[in-house]
Amino acid sequence: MDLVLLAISAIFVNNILLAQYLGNCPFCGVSKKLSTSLGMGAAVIFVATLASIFTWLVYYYLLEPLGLKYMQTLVFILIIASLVQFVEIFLKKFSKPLYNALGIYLPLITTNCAVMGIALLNIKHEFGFWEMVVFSISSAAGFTLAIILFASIRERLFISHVPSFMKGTAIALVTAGIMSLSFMGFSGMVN
Amino acid sequence: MLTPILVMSGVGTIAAVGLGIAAKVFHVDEDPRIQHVLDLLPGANCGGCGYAGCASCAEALVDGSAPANICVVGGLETASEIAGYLGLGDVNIEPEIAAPDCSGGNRASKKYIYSGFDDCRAAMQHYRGPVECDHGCIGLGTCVQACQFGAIKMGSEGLPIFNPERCVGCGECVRACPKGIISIISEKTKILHWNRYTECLSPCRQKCPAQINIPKYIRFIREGKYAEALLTIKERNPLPLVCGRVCPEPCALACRRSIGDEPVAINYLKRFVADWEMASGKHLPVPISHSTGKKVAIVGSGPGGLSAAYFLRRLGHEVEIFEQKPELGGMLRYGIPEYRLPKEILDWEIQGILDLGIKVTKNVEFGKDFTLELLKAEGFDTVILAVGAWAEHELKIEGADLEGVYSGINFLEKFQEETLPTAGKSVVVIGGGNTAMDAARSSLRLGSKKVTIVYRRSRDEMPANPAEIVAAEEENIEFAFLNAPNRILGESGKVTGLEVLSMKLGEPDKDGRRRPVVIEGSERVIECDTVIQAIGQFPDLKFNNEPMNLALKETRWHTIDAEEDTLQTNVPEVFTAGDCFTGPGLAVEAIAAGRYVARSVHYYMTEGEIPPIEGQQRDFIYGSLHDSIMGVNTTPKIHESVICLEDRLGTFKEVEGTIDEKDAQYESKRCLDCGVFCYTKEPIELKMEKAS
Amino acid sequence: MREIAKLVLVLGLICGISAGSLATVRTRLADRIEQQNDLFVRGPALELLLQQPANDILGHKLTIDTPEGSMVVFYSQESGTVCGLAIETIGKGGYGGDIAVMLGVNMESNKLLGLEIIKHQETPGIGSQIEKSAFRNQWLGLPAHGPIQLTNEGGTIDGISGATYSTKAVIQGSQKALSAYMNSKDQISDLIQQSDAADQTQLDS
Amino acid sequence: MSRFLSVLLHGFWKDLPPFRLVLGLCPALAVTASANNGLGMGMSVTFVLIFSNLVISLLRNVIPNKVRIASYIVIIATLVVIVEMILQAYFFGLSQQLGIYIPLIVVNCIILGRAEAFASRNTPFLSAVDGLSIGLGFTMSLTVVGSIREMLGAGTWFGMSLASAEFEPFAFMIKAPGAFICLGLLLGLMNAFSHWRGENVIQK
Repeated sequence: MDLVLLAISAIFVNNILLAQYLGNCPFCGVSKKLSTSLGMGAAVIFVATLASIFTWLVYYYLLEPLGLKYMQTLVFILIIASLVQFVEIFLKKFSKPLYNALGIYLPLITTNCAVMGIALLNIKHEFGFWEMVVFSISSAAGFTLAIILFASIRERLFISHVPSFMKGTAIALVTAGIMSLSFMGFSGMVN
Repeated sequence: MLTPILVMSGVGTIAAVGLGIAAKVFHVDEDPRIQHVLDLLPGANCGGCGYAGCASCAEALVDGSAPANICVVGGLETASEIAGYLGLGDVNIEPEIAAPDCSGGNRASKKYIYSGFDDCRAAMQHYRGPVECDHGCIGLGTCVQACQFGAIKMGSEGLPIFNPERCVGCGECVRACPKGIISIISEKTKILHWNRYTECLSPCRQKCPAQINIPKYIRFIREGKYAEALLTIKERNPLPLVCGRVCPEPCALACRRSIGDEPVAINYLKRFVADWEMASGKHLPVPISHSTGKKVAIVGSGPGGLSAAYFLRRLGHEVEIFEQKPELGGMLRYGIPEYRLPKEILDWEIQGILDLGIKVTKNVEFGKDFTLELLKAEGFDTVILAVGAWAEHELKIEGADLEGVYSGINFLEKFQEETLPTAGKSVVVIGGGNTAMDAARSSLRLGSKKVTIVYRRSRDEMPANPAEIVAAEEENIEFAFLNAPNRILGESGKVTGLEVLSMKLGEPDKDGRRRPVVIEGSERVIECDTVIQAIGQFPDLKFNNEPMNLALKETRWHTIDAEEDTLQTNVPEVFTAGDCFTGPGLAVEAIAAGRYVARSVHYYMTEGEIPPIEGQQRDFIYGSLHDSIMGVNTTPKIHESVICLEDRLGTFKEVEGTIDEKDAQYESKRCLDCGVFCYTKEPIELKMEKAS
Repeated sequence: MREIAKLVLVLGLICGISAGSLATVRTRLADRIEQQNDLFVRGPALELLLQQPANDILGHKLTIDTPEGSMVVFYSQESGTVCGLAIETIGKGGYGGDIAVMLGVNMESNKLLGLEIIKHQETPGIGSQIEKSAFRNQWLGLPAHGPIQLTNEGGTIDGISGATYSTKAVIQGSQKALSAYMNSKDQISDLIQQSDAADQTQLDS
Repeated sequence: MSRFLSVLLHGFWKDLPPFRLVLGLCPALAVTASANNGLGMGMSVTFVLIFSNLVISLLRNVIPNKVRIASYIVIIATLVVIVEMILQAYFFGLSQQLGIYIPLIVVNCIILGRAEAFASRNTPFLSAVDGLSIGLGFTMSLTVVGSIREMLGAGTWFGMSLASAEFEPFAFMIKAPGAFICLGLLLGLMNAFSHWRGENVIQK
């Protein structure tokens, strides 16, 4: 399959957040300010790509030959968790502001189902190496796109007239629903 | 079976080794407390604190640039855990809640009519010309939208109403409000706050030395919320019972209603709520901050000392008062006679202050029984000198040493201590101040038949409270204006008369006061058996010399020299307040100074330096040319009940009574609820007529 | 260094224990999972192709080796004779990935019994039309020697418009199954006899 | 005893996931297309929660801080894979429906969140109770969301047909936008209810 089409499909048509429901906790949590959501998006692209490469290699060169496919979940999450912790240590040393801004969301990337989801989808779709790389980057980019768009909406939402009981996450979810609806419009784009 | 175990262990081992090495290689020296504080924070990463995330907030907490209560999600529990961990004690932990600064309502038009020349430039130059309010609430409820906690509602008058139980003090509404009329305040900031030019300050509030929010407490009275009204007063003035009786009401002079009507009887209302509290028999509880562990010694227990003690105690400090006399109260007790301020009322009020946990040591004299060194050795961090102005000027005239010659304070004090056998049949009081009035009116009550006040200027120049002069006149005290004492006549060591010289007013001096000039050859004798000199007081600072050698700077008026903006003396840990700094003044001024020095001392002890008050309001803010109030019907002011003349003489019964609730309601409705530039046009329906 | 050693020890130990327990559970459940998988994924297709209850057929499972990898073959028996075969293959190159298909062959008449789609990830409404019977019925009765081709390539199968990738993958898969059948007919017969003999001995003993 | 009760009950209202603890949104959105799926997912999560809390609480003093998250997550992952196998062996249909979301229970923030917030600080017994409470609360929520979406989106409930043939289901409800909007509105309703009860809810 064409790599460009794969990328477009992953970013728009099958947006990991709005169509596959993955990565919603950080989506609601970090998307209050545009600046933090940018940082989160960048971190997710970085971690997801790295994690995908590692997990893909481990799956095809270690687990499959040894007949240990059923250990996939266990190994993948261990790799992702270690990777995230590594990124955390690294950021703390070299980019204190980014570390401070992402705060406790760094460990939360571990539990960001988007990262794990991308790794699992790579295997499920039986991608080759380059397909896997493109798919990972573009899926994470789709996440970043959605979270940035959403943060921009929420910054405006913050001062708009919302019934008090709908404030916060409630209206955020409804807004996400509408965004998801509009992303459905992309579904005819790639075929 | 073995393969999976080996594979997994291998992956785990590689991960662990990698992490371990990374942790070593990329090791950052970090305060281990940051991680701990981060664990204590709830981790919502909401940004409500103003930092980018919980991690940066934790860092700020550890390096001390953020207060322990910064986290808006964690609430008090988290705050005290953090404070406890960082060893801050419980400093700074106090709920902060939002409060509006505009009372809104049916406001007067914001421009006022200038009735001078029909010329814009003239109007602009006169005061500040037509002015538009830049404070007022626009009323579209952006703050309601901004509040994530549902703590703000829009009231029927188009003003936000705050629910303190829901407010967490996150400050979103403050940031949302384009007019800056919402502030986040805690009890502590209420005490530490002083009026600023940027605030919307009603005229009365600007004039009150203690800066009591007068429209606010009158509003509470109107609504029947007497406890809230009293607590509003007590944010600024711990002695409402006293002030309700003796304060000459500088605020009423500024009352905007007085432009077209009689001013609101502000002090009667204050006295009403103060007496309401006393009648309830219980002191209303006032919030006290957590203990800071700092100790303050206060020398002197007059209004200044008591007020400083009260506010410092509420700020969480440990306070001890040292008093030279056997009872507390200073001039309030020994200078103000019973008929103006009954001693049992004073006792009750002082007890309320002491019940907050203030220690008292009586009958000790500064410089003799205890010294600054001793106080420091006992662990006091600061000392406040609030010793008042007890030394008296004396006339250097012939016969001043005769029996029957008293000084004013000495006379009142002796009477209070019940060491004065009797006043004479006929008494002459020299001087025109409040002390002279008090001495004269007290003599009358002690049985004197004839009392004369000798004053060398005219009635208009008398510095005594106008109300006092009127009361003295009512009580048939004779006034000998434009008379200067020349010598005191005596026989066998006892006073028989006072020789006076007539005066006339000459050219005004540079202060604008017309100096009296002696009319030569106008001597006459006023027969009397007692002469009371009440011609002025100054602080008694003998402790400054031997044996302590404090080396406090003094001014040429023998008052303590201190920084005007901080009340700190040249000895850094010694502060001063009240008459000993300003010279003799009003009780309410001493009370204000008590709070002012409390602010300085608080910052000095907790932060090491005293921040200046930005834009501190010192002069009256002229709203606009204001020569009429439109749309307001005139209504007569309420008058206090006054006991009849027969009852006054020969007894020390309190002259003025409290107004009743109905009158308080009536009077409170006369308040126009002013801001700087606005007032409420015919604001409050007078449902309750005075007659009914 | 001690610290790192501790990290390694704890994490390695936890991983080892986890893997051990997983492997244990896995060995306990592997057969049942396989059975369930056959029952739910292949069962319905088998019933349709071979017209017998799935539980009867699932026991008749063979694995044959072909040049293109191993394939799973099921067979049905009627009074001792083999009448139908179901061959499962993977069709490469579908739009959403590979498509698993199952082809039924009547061994006696050498005609196709039909085609079933086992697993696919095609776009709903477009590629997923390969599931429709109108499309699949085109395989019914075709001769077993093939070849299976699209009409525009000279064959008999009408493609689905707009779902070229999906159609091609299905055709590729079924063609693979057919060639496997043609090439390994004998191997299959041998295997069936062997397994029958094994069943017989099991019954006897 | 009162502590036990409060731990047992807090998952049903005070810390009801995903509404009160805004955690675990992905499964709440993804698998709630039908009530059955919601129930199945909830039960699986409950199982994992109870045992992960128990094990982590037992090991809480042994695991060094640097590999804390990694160790927790390995434990959780093991439990999840076990659940996955059990589902495949005994509830095959359900396991196919839940698909990729079963391995993703590993990264369900509720589980790691409870491990961090509760199990790493409490005794094994209380931790297990906490897992049970939160898990059942989660199951409840998921079943409710699933029921609503299934009824509106397909006209059925647990597969039983409820509506007459004329009913044209809102297919939108079982798609992604419907999931978001349904959850958002439910959250709003919960907030309205707690406001009405006078609770001070802070939604992170």
